[in-house]
Amino acid sequence: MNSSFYIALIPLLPLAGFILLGLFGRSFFKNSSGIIGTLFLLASAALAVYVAYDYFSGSATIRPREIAFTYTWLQFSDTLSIDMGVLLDPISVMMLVVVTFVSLMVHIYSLGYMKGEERYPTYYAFLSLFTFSMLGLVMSSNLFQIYIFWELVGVSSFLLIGFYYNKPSAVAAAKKAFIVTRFADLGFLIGILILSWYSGTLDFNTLIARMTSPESDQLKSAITSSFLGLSGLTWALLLIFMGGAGKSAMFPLHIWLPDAMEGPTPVSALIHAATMVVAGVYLVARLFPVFAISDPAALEVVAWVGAVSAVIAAVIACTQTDIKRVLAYSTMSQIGFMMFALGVSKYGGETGLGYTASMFHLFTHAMFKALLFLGAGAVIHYVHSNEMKDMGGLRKYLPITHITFLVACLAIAGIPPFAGFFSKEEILLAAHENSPAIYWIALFTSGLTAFYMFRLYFSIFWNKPAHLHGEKHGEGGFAMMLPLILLGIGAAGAGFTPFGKYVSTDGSPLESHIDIGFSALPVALGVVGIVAAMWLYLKPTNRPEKLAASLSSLYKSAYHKFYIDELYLFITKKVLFNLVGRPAAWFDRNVVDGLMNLTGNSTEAVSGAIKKLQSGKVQQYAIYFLGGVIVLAVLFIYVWK
Amino acid sequence: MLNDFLILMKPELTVTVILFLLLFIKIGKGMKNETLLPLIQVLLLLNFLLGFFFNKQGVLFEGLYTSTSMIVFQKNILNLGVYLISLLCADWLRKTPHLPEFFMLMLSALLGMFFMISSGNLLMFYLSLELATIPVAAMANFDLEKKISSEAAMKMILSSAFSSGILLFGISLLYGATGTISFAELPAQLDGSPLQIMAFVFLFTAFAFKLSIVPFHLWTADVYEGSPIAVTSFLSVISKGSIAFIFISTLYKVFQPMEAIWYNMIVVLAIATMVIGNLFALRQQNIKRFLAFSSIAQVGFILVAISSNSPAGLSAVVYFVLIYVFSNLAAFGVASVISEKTGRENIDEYKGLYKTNPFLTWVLALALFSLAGVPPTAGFFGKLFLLTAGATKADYWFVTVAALNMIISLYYYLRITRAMFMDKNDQPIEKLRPDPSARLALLICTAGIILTGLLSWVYDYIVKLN
Amino acid sequence: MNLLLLIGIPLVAALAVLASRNAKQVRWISLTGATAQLIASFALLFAFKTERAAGNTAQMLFEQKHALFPAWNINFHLGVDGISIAMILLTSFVLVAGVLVSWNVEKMTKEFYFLLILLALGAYGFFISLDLFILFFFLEISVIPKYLLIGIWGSGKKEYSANKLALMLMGGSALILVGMLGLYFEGGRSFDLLQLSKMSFDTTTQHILFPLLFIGFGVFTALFPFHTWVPDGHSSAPTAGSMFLAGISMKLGGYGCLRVATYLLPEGAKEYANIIIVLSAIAILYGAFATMMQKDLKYINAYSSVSHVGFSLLGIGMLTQTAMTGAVMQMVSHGVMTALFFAVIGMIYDRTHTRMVADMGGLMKVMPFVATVFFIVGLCSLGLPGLSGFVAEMTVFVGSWEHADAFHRIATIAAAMSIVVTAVYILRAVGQTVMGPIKNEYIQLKDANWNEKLAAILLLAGILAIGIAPFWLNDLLKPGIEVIMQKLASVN
Amino acid sequence: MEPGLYQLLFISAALFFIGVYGFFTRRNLITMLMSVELVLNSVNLNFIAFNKYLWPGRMDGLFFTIFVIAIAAAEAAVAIAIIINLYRSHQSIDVENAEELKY
Repeated sequence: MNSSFYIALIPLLPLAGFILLGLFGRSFFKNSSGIIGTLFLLASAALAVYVAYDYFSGSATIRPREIAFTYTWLQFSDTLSIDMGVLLDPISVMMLVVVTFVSLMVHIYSLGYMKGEERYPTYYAFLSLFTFSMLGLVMSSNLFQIYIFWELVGVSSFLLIGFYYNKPSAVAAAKKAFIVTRFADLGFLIGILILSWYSGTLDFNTLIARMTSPESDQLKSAITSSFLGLSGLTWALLLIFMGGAGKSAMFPLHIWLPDAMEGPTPVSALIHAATMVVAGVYLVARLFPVFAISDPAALEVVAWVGAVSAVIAAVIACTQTDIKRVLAYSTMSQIGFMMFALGVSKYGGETGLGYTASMFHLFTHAMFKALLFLGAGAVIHYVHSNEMKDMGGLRKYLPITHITFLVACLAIAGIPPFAGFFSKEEILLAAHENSPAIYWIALFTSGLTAFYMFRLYFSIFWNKPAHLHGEKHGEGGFAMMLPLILLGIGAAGAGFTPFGKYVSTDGSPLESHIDIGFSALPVALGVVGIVAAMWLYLKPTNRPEKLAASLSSLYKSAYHKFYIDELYLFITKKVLFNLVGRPAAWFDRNVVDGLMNLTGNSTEAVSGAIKKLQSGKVQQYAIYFLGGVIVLAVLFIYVWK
Repeated sequence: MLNDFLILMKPELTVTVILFLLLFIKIGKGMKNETLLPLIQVLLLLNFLLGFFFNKQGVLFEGLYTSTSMIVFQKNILNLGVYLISLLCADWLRKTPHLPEFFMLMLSALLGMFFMISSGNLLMFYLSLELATIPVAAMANFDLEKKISSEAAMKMILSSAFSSGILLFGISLLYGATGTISFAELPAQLDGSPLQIMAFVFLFTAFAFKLSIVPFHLWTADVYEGSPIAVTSFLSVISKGSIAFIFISTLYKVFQPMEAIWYNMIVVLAIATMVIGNLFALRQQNIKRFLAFSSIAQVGFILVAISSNSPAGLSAVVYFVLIYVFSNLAAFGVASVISEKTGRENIDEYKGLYKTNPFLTWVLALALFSLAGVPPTAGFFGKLFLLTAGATKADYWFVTVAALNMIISLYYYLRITRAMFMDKNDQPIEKLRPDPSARLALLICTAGIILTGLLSWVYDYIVKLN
Repeated sequence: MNLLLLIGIPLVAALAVLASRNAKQVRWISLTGATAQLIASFALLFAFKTERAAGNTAQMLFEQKHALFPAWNINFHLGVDGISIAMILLTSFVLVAGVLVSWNVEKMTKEFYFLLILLALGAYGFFISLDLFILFFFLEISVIPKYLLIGIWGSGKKEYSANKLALMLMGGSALILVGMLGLYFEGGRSFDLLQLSKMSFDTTTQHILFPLLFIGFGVFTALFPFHTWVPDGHSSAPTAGSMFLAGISMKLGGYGCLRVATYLLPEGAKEYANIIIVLSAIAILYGAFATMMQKDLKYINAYSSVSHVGFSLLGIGMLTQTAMTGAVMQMVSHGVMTALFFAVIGMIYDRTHTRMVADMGGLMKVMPFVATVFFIVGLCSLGLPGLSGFVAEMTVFVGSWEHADAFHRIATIAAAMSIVVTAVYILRAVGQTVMGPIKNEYIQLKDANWNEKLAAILLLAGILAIGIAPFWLNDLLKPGIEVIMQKLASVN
Repeated sequence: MEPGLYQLLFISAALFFIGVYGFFTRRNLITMLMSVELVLNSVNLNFIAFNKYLWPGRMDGLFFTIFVIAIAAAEAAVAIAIIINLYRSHQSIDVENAEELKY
């Protein structure tokens, strides 16, 4: 155990919190579990910041990928083993900070938001479990370790989505989220198996070294082998990407994300906006050298999946009326941005801009999207509804929420100088340089983004005057406001981080290049989107309906999320249940088991059929006797000599 | 000489002494059953115990009578069986008006069996076989008022007379072909000519008849069902055992030169016996009839071991018969207690027996498990050794068929277990108090069922006798 | 350490149960015996580790050999290696838990516990036997207790299930018996496992005997298509019976497949490996799909057992070191997991008096402990990391992947697909029972008793011990598997 | 002409089958018993014939015959006793009236 073991405390502290609260929370910490959980996380966050400071300030250049320590957890064979370890590189350290920070915000926010819940301790236990898993995921030093924590974040997500377990819709959403991502994980698992088989290792450092150097035998065999027209490496990477796409809600595996909004809103902020859903992006980034150097074809797929997801989600987001769903689709769209940013990137130097941009966007997105969700949470807390039609004119009642929400909206819309602007510009630049088609799609999407975000903003805070029924209560206590303010500062200022200095593909710092000429078009588009939203939603009018009517078929299919859910339902219910499951069960009961029963029944039947042999007539017995004698005599004298 | 005679023929002599004692009691003043029965039980116990002492090997009357330690042991098994029957059926015996006659018949049959096992000559064999059969037919009719009892006796005497005819015809042909009826001289004369094969088949079928090998088994079930349980148990255990002993020694010693023929014959008949016995046992309702068919199937397994033509086969058979004595007598013992107290012999009426009579149920269940060959009962070892012995010939498919037959047999043994333990019954058999001596015998049987297998020296002892 | 202790303790406990006067005594005697056995198992583990650490590299440790039937060259030959110790630990865990969850059995308590202990006795004896004859003896000894446990204390169509189970297992035994006799006579008249392992049987013999032995043991471990006793048997059995059946009895078969069939007949194993792989891949997927359609909790777990045990067989069929290690891990893991699953189902059934998924809902509210355990074990079943199922399944997958040809690849992928289907049915079951709105009639239900809690915690500890720290199990099993691999490598 | 071995064996075989036939077909129990006696007598004839023509030096056949006759008498005695008892309970000595035990 070496001196850097303290890094392992970052995930272990939340784990300790989980164990403590999970086992004893209900009996001993009925009301104090929130504080306890938050304290554990505070310590963890402080450590993370310290680690980041230590890491980034240590030297002038970016420190290369290093493995702080490992422990062999399960030795499969001589070469393959699961090692639990800590891997430090710029992106993992960045993620440590993001995860602990957002998680801390959510912990604090939940002190107010979840107060009085019956399962308050359980809630904090689950949050801690999630944080532990997520931290474990980002610092994984081993491909299988990442898979392990990948599954653990999946299950924490399940637990938190299904937190209101007696609500059938929550249970259904939790199941859906888990099963869809599980399906994607199947691809991930097989991808791991293929990749580990070719590379002969599961350790990231060795793996990347072997799979990127053109001389290595492992890489040669992985590229030359082919199955169904694709090389072994491409298969491996695509399948691993399938896992990432599932967790990051990329088209067509995104269907679980909107439903996942059934969970408590702070959970959505933490898991389904800031951290877990970007795990897919993180995974691709983690293996980025392999993608970029050895298999550009797979990276191309990543780019297109990201781009398509981004635009589809943006279109759907324009039509949804549940504010959390709008945010969910927006998340999906933004992750699409990150994904295709990775996809259009190359390895090394300036060509690796997309990679940096993607990570940068991940960083800023975490801030403003968490903020949006927490703000939405405050709104929902206030009006007790998720539907836009129940809202409007809330700016007077929720001033802090209003301001921070506006900041976040501006950030996501890419209006300078808010955080989103910087990261989005870099992404667009990277796309522009490498793939014009994607650039135009991205441009269109970013305009849409501004539109639907401000549609949301205006519908909540402006539009029709508030008609609140029941009691008027405050905006939520200090616990809820503090995170909003802190995240608001983040969303406003995070863009000024010299990100490229720290994070790049090959370790050489990148200069940030904001070019007024290049930025003009996207910003202008953003403004157009905002103005359009203002025209439609600032005041209660019938313009939106008219517009919807004029776009009827497009609107309808977007409203119904392009019927992808129905397609899935058809495949699972009709095909899997009715065409596979039911016949399998029937076959088992009737054919396989039937054969066993048939053996028994036919024995009985034979037994019944021959009972006449024992006729009760002594003379017949004697005839059988003599018959036996004669048969035996003939048999042994003549036949069987 | 006289000394030799007394010691070598000690089993026969003690039985004869008891026989005459009973005769004197009968023609003298007579005795009440209450006093006579314990006396007989004690005498039989002494008879059994005496079998362990003063044993010697030797030949008498120029080969007419032989005695080896194996033969003495076999006789002891039979003695044990008779003693157990006298205990188990105490309830029935006490009520029978002709108690001395019953035991006189039984002991004469036993005497016949002793001579049969020891016989060294076909004439001696024939005489002792008849001595072992005819009294049993009379015993079968011992429930004088019951119609089925006399029907059973009639079937038995006619069938066995017929089989005697076949046997004798075979012997006469064998005599014609070889000119000798002595076991010692026969092997040298056997050359496998058609006439000899013919004679052998006739002889063989007579054994098959007594052992209830398919298709010569048809009398068995009817006779077992109709006879009093004491007789049925005697028939199924003692008679079967003794015939198995003489059968195996005849085949191994006398007909060794014709092994190629009787091996195939046994394989064919063993399979038929196991299959038919099992198939018929499946659907029986009467417990006695059920046990009859189950014992037919058991004989099939004995044949598997006999087919091996090896000393291992002999010791496996003797071992199995010993276990079979305990298991089958325990089963018949429980059946006898229930039948005597309540008159019920139908398996369906055993439903819910466990609720009222746990002891009887456990004994019967253990006995059935032992018959099925399930550990930890001794039957497991017995049956396994039979099959192992059979496999020495490396006819694996034959052993496979035998092993598969164990499944069917387990099925019908479980049927009774199920009735006793699991099925519900509105009118279960009431709580019974078996006679103390029956209780004792059931305990002995249970101990035998469990310990004969687990105490591995028993088998070792038998092997050493060989 | 004297291995006779492992069969001595249950024997004494069984006799003490028979001699005891009332139900209370019976329970405490059984619990004491089971606990003593658990302690003995741990002592064995430590003694084993110490011996190994001291450099004792013998294949089997703590060997002892007593002549039993010298005429047949049958010896009471005992000895353990890592694999057996893992199995013994498993048995001890399940036994203690089984005793605890049966605390409230009122009907014929004495007989119940006697049979339960007898069942355990058979399992212990089986795992420490090095002589095929006594191995078979101990295998068979459990048939009757199983039959009676299901038939007397079971539910549903119990008589039918009990019969089916006994007969199918007897059928398996019959095949094993023939295979065993074949080994005996071809291998120079010896039942001794170690001695037989030094023999090299000729190819024809191996090709004939291997299927007999493998299918025979396979029936015990639900080899497709001989698995149909599993759903009926498991679902009809009383809670402790199901725990034992699925947790241990099925493992007897897996252990036999590995230790007897594969180890002694390597050529046969290679010849039939592909068939085994196909059958087990079918069992895994088909079992999972069949589970999806079940409505009764016990049927769900029974079918899922078919699917899970398929992984063991798949691992054995793959014939690689890693896959076989995974196979044994899966046996242990599934043993603990399924025992806990049945225990929890039993607890739920005792309270709600139904096992139909559709009739339940929201039980988390009234019995949080039971519901949480149910949840965790469900997660273990679907292979969540940190719980035992994951470790075993992944080891099997990685091991299977060592074969580079398309056939093995497809089989592995097919098997891997089951993790999705498993998620579907487990979440369905969990979602409908412990989650969702609660029904009025269940509002009054109580959470688990102390004995149920203890049982659940014990088994949970097992699941977590493997799931969180698999390395100890891996290290324990490895040398044993290596021996089998060497034997496999010695033939072409 | 003095009868030779073949003639005697022929007669004995005929007797055997006549006995067997009688046993198979007669309904009366006493007649069936008599048929068995025919079989036994055919055996006796065999023994005597073999003894006289083939093995004149060995008297086994002769002794066998004597014992068979004796045993046959004993058998008949018991059989007739049983038949009498059967008649008491069944009021008939027809074999077809005693077929209660079957299957």
